[in-house]
Amino acid sequence: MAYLDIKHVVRKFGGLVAVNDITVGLEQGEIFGLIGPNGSGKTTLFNTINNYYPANSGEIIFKGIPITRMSTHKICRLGIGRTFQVVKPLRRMTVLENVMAGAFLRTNSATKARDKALEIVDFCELMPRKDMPAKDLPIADKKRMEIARSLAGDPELILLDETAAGLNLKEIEAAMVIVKKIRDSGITCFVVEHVMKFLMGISDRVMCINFGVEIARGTPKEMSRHPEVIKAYLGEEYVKGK
Amino acid sequence: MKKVKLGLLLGLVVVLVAAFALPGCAPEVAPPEEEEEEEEEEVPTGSIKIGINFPLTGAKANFGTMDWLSIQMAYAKFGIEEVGGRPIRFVIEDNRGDPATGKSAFEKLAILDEVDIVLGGYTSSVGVTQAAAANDLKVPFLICNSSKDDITMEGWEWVFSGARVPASHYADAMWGFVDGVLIPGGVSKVALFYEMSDWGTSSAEALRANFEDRGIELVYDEPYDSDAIDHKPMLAAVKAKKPDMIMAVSYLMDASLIARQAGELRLDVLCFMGQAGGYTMPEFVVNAGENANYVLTTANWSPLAAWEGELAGVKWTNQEYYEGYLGSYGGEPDYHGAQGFAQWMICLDALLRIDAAGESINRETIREALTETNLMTAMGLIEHKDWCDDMGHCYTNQGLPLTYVMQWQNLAQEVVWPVEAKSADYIFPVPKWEER
Amino acid sequence: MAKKSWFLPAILGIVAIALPPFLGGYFQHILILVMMWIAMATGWNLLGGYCGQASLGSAAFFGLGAYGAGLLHLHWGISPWWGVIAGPVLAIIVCIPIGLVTFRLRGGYFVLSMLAVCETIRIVFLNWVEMSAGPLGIIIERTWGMEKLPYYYMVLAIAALSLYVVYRLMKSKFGYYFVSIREDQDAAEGLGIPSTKYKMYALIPCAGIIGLAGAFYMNYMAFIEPNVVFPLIISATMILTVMLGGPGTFWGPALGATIFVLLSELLRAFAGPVIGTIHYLLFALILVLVIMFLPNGIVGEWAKIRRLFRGKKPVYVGGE
Amino acid sequence: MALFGQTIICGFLMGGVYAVIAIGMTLILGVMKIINIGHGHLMMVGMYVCFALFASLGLHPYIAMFVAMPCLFGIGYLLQRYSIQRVRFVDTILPQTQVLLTLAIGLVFVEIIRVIFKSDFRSVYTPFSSKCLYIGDMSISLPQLVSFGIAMAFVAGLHILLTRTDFGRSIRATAQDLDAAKYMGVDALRVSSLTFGLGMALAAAGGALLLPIFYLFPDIGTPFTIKALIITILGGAGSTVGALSGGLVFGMAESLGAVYWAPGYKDVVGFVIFLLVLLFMPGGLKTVIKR
Repeated sequence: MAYLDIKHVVRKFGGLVAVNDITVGLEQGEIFGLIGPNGSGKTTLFNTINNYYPANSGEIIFKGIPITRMSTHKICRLGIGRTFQVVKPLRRMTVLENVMAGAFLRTNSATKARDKALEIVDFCELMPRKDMPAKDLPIADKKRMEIARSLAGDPELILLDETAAGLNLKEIEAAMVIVKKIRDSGITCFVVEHVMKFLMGISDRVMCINFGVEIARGTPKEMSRHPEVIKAYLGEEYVKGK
Repeated sequence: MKKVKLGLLLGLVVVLVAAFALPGCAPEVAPPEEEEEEEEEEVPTGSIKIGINFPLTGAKANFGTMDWLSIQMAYAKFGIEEVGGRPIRFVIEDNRGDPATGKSAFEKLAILDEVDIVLGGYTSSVGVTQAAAANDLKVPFLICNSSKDDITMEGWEWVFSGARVPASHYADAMWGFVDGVLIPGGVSKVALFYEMSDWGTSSAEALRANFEDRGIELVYDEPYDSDAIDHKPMLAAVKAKKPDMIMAVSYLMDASLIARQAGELRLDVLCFMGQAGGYTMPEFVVNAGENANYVLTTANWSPLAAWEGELAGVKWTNQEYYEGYLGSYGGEPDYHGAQGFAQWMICLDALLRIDAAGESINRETIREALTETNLMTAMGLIEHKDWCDDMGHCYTNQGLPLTYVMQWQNLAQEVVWPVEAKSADYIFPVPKWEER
Repeated sequence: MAKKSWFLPAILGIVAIALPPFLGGYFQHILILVMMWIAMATGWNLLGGYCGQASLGSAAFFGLGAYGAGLLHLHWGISPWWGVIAGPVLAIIVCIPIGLVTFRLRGGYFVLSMLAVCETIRIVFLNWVEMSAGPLGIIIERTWGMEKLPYYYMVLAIAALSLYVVYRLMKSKFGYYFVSIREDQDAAEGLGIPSTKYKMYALIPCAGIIGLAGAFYMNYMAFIEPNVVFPLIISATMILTVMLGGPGTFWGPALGATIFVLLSELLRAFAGPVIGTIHYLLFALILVLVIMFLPNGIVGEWAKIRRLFRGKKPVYVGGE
Repeated sequence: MALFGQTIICGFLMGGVYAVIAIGMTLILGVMKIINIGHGHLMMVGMYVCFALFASLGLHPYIAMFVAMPCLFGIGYLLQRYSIQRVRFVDTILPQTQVLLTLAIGLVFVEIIRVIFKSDFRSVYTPFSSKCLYIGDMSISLPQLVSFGIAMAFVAGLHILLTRTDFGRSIRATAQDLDAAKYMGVDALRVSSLTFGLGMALAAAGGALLLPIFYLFPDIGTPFTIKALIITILGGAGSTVGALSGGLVFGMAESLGAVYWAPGYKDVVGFVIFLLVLLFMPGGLKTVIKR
């Protein structure tokens, strides 16, 4: 019985099947990578996990508790934090206030929340920007702030959605460091990523999906050689070429 | 953020200071009357200040303005510009037909401008707040239109309501007509509908009771929304009840709309009786056209009423007021205007009597003088009496102007009841719509 | 969100408490209106400004508050002062089902649904004569005649209370959650914030405060009828005062209400006789200009205003 | 039976006129996502234009309409271009800023009209105003019938404009997806300004149709704004067919309410419909009709 169990999850949008019978189990404390070309259903899978879109069929079990029909905020309270592919900062609140909003999940006292938030902000190396309105942050910091925000709620599992997208190499490096740090602090990471490099660097296991179906699973090394994966990413001929 | 706070603080202080400073220099700013802008620089200290508190802007402005114009007419007509060597000066306050504003206006008149008497009161809700304020602040208040019964039922001794008729007495003259003409004429089923307002509802209460006393069955009895666009559904429902008589209490334009649409529906009854309000107004015939004919209506004033008299050595007649208004303001006045005209007569009469008695004119003496008012006005003979009616309503300082029944005949209003005041014979039962 | 600063409240408090006794009844009356509107604007701001649920039907709570007091007197002859309790309670009781229904809608549709609810309540109160005396309204004996100070201090207390409540709420977890919901409801849900529940937590004090103001209105004006306490214009005025001062700011609504009442009264009473009946037109124009050029209110756009006075051209966020 | 028939007829005929007023609203809401609280007030301005022409030149509103519409089109265009547009994309704390702006603009127009025409009640009564056809015991008011006809003509015309012409297409494109439309080279500002103008012109037309059967005063607007809103929501924003069906349904609901419930409560019928639609049929009637 895995830590997070996703069983035969299906999610349709009208005719299109965005997630088609995905089954995967995450182990506690690992960094699990999910890759796939654009529109392959990665983000949709996340959205079904914390029930932004309810799954049409299949079930999701977290720590043995079925969360398939649970409302988003309850799931979060249960210990699943997430970030968004398209960042959703609380625009007019400062970075610190954003993180505090997350921290209040576990405490009712403003001071406690503030301390917690400061700690997390520091952890994510956002200190210099902590009093900036979120809307004025550069994209990289916005993404980092989202991580901080969800960390503030002490998640046991965090869903990171395309943390590296739109970042330059240096920023990617930094992001990788943070994700590692998160894992080392004992939080399981489920990372959706489009940028191969990012995942290969950090994840223990990687799954590749395309058109909503799983096409491969294994260690980053295996994946980088896996013909299906290369096909999915680069097209038929490269497989032959290899 | 700190800076913002500081700025804010300054802002607030400035505003507050402004609020207290500006009004300080206000009385100089406020001119007595539009046309006297120049003289308003040095207002003679001892002037008699008359507060005017009407809706002059806003949705209710049409009647408020009519009142104020009529008061100005009366002022010009009797030509008394000073009493006991003290010039008369008007202080105008606009309440937008909103009670809270009306109260503000009254407080300003009473406290800031120190007026000796206030004329005002249009719409029930404003009237009642003004009256309450008048009684609290001990300022004589002549109430012109507000028809709410309670205004003079609270025992407020500073409130005088000679010329206005309490809502439940608008129809007094009608009952004679009902007993003398309608019931013998075979009226046994009445459809009553009334505007959803204080005036409509209180009128309806009185009407309902009186109809039931006479064993007349109310086959339809509903309030309606006076700014509805289409009254046909309601009228169709009324028609389905096959009443002999329609008793309608309507505001203004809804009256003409109802008359018109009753015609369109060929809603045939022995008699269509309107309760004053919209059915007596000049706009009625303009907007209802032919359909106005034969409509009967109760009324508490008519240009035809043969009231006349002499005040301050000036002869006047009711007719003259009507024509005067028509001439100078290009529109026909209705009973609201007449009440305004009458109120100035009452006010002036009181001032003159005080002066004649050699007393000094102040709020107290004015109040005393008003209690003794006994004056023929455009609204008939006005006395401020305390009396109770058969509904158990007890009024203070309340006059009871004579009411009539009028009928629209060939697009003109004729007084048909009481008989001694009639200008034409009533037509009853009225012809069916097809036969017109 | 309001920062800790005792300076401003202290000064204002002293002014508000110490000044009125030296003023004439008229100014006391105006100040009473100011305080009443401060309370209402502050209450509205909690739901509209902070939680982002702008309602065009808040007159419903005002009216319910007023009738909560009035009905006590009408049916049981109980002193309407008990309405200071009954009014808010009635408003809160009614606001809960309203919220449950309307909070399912977002943005403009929420605005309209509240408008519909408010109008419905008005019509019911007009028609249901046995319950509310309908258009006849309710008249009460006023406790103090021309003596205004008691009323003033009472409404001052109400205003202070409402400010205090909002201040405390916004300092606490609630404040952060309200603003989070305003800023991005989805993100808020993702952070484990049950949005509907917290909208309720914002609505209840909002309704309570506005209801309190309504109950005071009943006691002070001594006459109410549905068209006086439920009209659209009261809902609209609440929003406009907040707009004027600055939605989602602590002092904004208070400032807005003060300016609003004083401005309209100054225009009416003191400019009116000079400029005649166009005073209200002037008033409306000022509103338009404020909304156009200070869409976040005076406090919200403070920086812009300062730039204006420094003669620099203000920069517009977004726009064309 | 006669009663029921009469009720339906009344509701139906009023519904047609409501539809014209509402179509302006539905266009504006659909294309610009602006809830125009000033709608009824601008309709009132249009009515006053007609009234002025009637009073001065004796033009019947049905003719004066064609003067009023361009006037209101101009007013609407300028309003949107220079006033509302300004706050549309401004980053404000209250997202409803434009709603309040339209509210305030409405107030301004009411007061302007009041200064010019006073608060007096006006009406355009021609003997034609109360001509009727009679079917058995039921009567059909001729002016209402004519208004209804003209109303239908407008609806049809607008429908063609939206579906057949390029301008119409660009309007619908903007309504569906503003950004996409921009990329496809639609001048969004121009489109929205024109749409607003168009909406106002239609409101004026509705007012003109109302004038012979109703009356006129500066504060006439608000109830019509509310009716138009209800119809817009009922019909579904941005859809002419929706507005038409919405108008008819609403008109009938109103008169049925007045007859079989109580004249005083008839507005509640509208609000109840409004809330139910908002909650349970967000797309409005148009979604039903599409299928």
